Amino acid sequence: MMKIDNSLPLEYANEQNKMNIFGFWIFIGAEVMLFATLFATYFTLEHRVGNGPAGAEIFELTPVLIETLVLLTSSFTIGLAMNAMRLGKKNAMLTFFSITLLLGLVFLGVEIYEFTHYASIGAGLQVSAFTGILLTTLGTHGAHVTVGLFWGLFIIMQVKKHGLTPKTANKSFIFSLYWHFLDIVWIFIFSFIYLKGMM
Amino acid sequence: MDYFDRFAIPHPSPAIYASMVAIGLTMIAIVIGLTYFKKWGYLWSEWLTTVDHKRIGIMYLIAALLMLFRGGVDALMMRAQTAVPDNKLLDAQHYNEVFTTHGVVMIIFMAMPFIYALMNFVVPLQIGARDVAFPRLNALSFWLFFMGAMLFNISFVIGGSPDAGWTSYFPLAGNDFSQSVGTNYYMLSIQIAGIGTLISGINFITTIFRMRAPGMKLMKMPMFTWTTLITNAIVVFAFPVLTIALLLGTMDRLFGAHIFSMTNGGMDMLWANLFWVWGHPEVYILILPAFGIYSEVISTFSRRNLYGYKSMVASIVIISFFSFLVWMHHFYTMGQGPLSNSIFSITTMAIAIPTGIKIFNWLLTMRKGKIKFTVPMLYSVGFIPIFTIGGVTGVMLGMASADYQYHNTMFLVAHFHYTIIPGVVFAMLAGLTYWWPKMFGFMLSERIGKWAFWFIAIGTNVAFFPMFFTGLDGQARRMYTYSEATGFGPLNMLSFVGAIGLAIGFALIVYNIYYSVRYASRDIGSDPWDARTLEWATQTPVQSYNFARTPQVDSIEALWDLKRNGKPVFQGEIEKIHMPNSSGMPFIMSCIFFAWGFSLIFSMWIPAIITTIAIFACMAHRSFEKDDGHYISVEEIKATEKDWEVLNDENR
Amino acid sequence: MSELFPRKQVMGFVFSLVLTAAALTVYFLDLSFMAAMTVLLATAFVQAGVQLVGFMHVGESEDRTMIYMNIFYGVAIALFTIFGTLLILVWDM
Amino acid sequence: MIKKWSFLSLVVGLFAILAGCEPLLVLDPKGPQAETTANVIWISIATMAIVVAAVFGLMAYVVFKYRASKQSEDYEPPHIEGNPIIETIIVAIPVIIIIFLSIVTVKSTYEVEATPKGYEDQKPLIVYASSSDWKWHFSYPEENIETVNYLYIPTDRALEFRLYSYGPITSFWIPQLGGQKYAMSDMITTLHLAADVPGEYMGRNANFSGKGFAENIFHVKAMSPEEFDKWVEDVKANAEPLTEEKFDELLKPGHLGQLTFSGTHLGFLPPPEGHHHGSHETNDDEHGSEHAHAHEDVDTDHSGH
Repeated sequence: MMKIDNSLPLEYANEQNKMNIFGFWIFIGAEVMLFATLFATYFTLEHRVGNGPAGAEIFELTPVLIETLVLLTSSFTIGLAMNAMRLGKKNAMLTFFSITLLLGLVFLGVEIYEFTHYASIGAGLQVSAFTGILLTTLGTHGAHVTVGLFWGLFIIMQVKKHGLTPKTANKSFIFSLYWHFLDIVWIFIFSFIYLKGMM
Repeated sequence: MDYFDRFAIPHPSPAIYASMVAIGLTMIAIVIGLTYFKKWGYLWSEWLTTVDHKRIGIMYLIAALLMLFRGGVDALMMRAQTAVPDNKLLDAQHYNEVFTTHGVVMIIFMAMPFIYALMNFVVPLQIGARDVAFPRLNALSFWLFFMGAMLFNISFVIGGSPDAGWTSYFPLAGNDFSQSVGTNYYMLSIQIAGIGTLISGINFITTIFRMRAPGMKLMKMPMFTWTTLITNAIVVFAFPVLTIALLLGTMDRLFGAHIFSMTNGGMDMLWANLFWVWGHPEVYILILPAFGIYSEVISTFSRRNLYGYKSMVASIVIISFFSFLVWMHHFYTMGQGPLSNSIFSITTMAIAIPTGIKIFNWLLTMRKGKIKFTVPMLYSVGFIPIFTIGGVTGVMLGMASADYQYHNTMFLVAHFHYTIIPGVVFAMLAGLTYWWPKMFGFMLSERIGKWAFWFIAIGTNVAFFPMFFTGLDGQARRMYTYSEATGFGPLNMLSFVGAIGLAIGFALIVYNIYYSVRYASRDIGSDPWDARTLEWATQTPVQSYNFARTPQVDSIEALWDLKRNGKPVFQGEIEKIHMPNSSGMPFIMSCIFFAWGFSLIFSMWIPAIITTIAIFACMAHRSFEKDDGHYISVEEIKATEKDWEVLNDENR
Repeated sequence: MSELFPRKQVMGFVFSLVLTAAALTVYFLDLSFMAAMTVLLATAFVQAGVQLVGFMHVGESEDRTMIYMNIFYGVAIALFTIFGTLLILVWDM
Repeated sequence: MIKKWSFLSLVVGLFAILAGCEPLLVLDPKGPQAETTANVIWISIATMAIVVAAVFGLMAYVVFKYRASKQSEDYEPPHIEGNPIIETIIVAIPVIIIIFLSIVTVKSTYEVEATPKGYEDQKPLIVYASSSDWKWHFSYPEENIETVNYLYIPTDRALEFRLYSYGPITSFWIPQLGGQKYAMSDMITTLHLAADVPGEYMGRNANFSGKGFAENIFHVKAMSPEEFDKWVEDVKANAEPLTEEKFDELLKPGHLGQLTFSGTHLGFLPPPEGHHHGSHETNDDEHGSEHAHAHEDVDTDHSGH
């Protein structure tokens, strides 16, 4: 393997690892712009409801609040998993990691409920510009979470099998960045789509 | 049978059938040729699976040249059709498809890969790196681009080409007014290629930030590396916008959403807005690498260091930021108030300032130099006046009130060809000729190259200068015909003549390649231009690991310092070198992407779902894959370097 | 056990819960549009900051300058895009 | 190099001659708005000519003086990093030019968006110009007449065009009277024009709108107010009325010649009045009042813009 620098956490141990993390930060920059575009579109179309319902008519606080709390907590637990990883505690790390994914699964479940609910009350994708961009924005975030769940699962399997190596630690750390970022995006969705729409 | 109707061409013509046959025959010829010469294995192991940035660069180059000719034929057809009034060569539908594909092919599938060809080949060499940061992703970028391009290019024989212009404004591009699958092709093929470009952007930023040779601080990077860095920064922030715009367009076209539609609250202007939020930075994505190439070429052939390096760097950074603040000048006439128009006018014109700085810096670089008019230098010097005309007309177009008269006319067409041809095509040809010997080990013929240059330079002016006048005379762009009474005839004929000149120029370039492959000397050393930067400090052809010993840099022109001042660059012992392994996955995954795009274009949901799962399966495979690369042993390196580096060490 | 729950992260989590609750006031109180938007903007951006610094360790690596620049650049352009779009398409000036 | 410049000047000369025969439409204004834009264009051409001359001149000097064939064998070009004074100059001069052009632009942009100069105190003639594939419908609400593919206007009177589209985005453009503006399906855009001189002008859709785009032209005839009034009376008396069925037929894609009707389509098919942007009220207008109930429970202050 490449040179290993022991003064740094495992995920930064070699040059390739550092590049992976740096590259992922750049990717997050791109994701900022991706979601910003969705938000720009959403704000433009927010009140263009055609014959369909407006946001205030379809948004419900309870599921949204559950989603928010679940995702916030999962962001906390993946942070704890990284802390455990840096302490070298593989089992604690795996526990926190698994909790994170379970919370992600709960989030996804509530979101699926939300989508079917919207469809059932006549707020499907094809109803209006507003519903179209609402569901696309939520769907893009939801797709990110779904990908994250699979990705996280693969990482758990690898950590289980190979232990905490520079490679698995690196993957886990990058996953944690991804997961925190999804939480940040959700905070903006929560504030500027749901709360703004309901107030 | 109904099921297969969708694959038929909605507006067939003999030309399309002829191309169908030609495509079929070419494919068969390639397959037979590869089988006969037993080259399948070579093709697979050396090219399709390679992760070597140099080979990927060369594949980008081949793709770009192919697309240049595809887009060029479109252009010729357009100019031929409008050469005389009331011409019947093409009908309206065919003409609409031709100018749409011309725009898309030239911007997305010619200019972009050409840029990435040179970036891929040159930048790692220029910064003294062994490869890019993520070689595997680099291969994926290329193959995604390639499959996107192929997907777009089959549109005219399967299902019909897009016909709503390269800007694809809704609602014209919506299902109501574009009923063929053409615009689906547009949405999905650009999406696939765009994802590849975004990955490249991340890859190059990481490469340049983390893999520079020791001592090469940011302010000691060669100008082409600087422009590559900034270009990719723009890519990273601009392409996600395109991703979303295309996603929303796909939602409308395939899933019946109403984002851009005329009913149910949809907003057609939003597409224009999102498209140009990406589209304007895209212009600078195209032009900044060109600025880098010109800086290298002008400095090399003036035998001088680049004048005003710091102000050059400052100006590209400023341009990159401003490029995101001007998009509205593409639709001043869309009914916003004068306040918006004024703000965006000022930001637009302000971009001319950093661009002007560059022009003057190049002129000041040539001043007190010792200018040798090689082919790359001719393109660089020819660029300056032509681009200046393009630039000043750009400032004119930037003035909102006057733009009400230029908008959508041939004046605009003239302007952007006056910027893009010198700003991209000239630069790419300059870069191609300049780096050709490093890529292939022989030089292109200077004599034929000069002929080609003059045809292209004069052809450009003859083809596009008349359009300033027809535009001011009221000729709108994208008109497939006009009546004799308009009086546009003679000038359009002149444009056609210019287009033929351009065509001859490009044909000469092809001939030049053929001629030089056959007759050019192979004994050219590793630094035939007497150049100044690190890429010329490698062996020709460049070894897979680029540098046997990591270079130590301490100036902008490391090689020049080595040659003139004897500053040592390669020191220390040769150590074993870690290299990434080749992989078929990027190619396979991109093929699946191709199938995925094709399925969606024709609304074939079951294959679309299967291919989606397959794409994620590829990603999962990658996650579990164990691939630590391989090492090249010291003995092997010494053997390959024996004849070369030792010799060089003695000479220097 | 306590080392598994470092103070910084727990505080960050609590703080983000508090911010979420603060954001919720726009739902329960009858604020003016401007006041409500100010609250939402403040809570959302502070929360993002908490995540970035507290959880994502944005400043820990040797590339921190570049990472900060990347984030600032991205956020700046994102804001320009959003407000520019609103200026053109919604506020109609 | 010489070859090229002599060739270029030949080309430019040729155009000057060509352009001399018949003035280019945009630079041959027949109304105040077109005159404003023509003036701006001339100012910008003159300013830019200075830039072009400076660059071309400097380039010619450098290229001739410092070519290798003119230098001695052993001339070794110096290493110069830059010069703060020169670099300040090459920044400062463009900045001054851009400031100057910005002032011109902002002033003229406000001018072309307002009622034409000299006509401020008049009541403008309002014409609703709507496009459908690939025709233009001109409705004169006050005169209560409608034409297709031709436009009669009085001279010396402010004209206010209200533009919208029954299909793709189009662009309403009469080069000799003023700049163009988009017509779109979900909002009305307003274009202020006026004609000073009687005559016939070319008008067209400038924005690509599909197969029939090239022929999407209309004829404009400016005439004295008296003649215009006479024409209006004549149309009212003689033209057949525009019915809803007839108008639906007109909207079908295709080309029509010039048609004239009494009455307008504005009554039975209201245009997307006002600005669609943001607010709920206009949304209701857009989609017909029968949908208004869908928004009753939505407070208007949500839009908050």
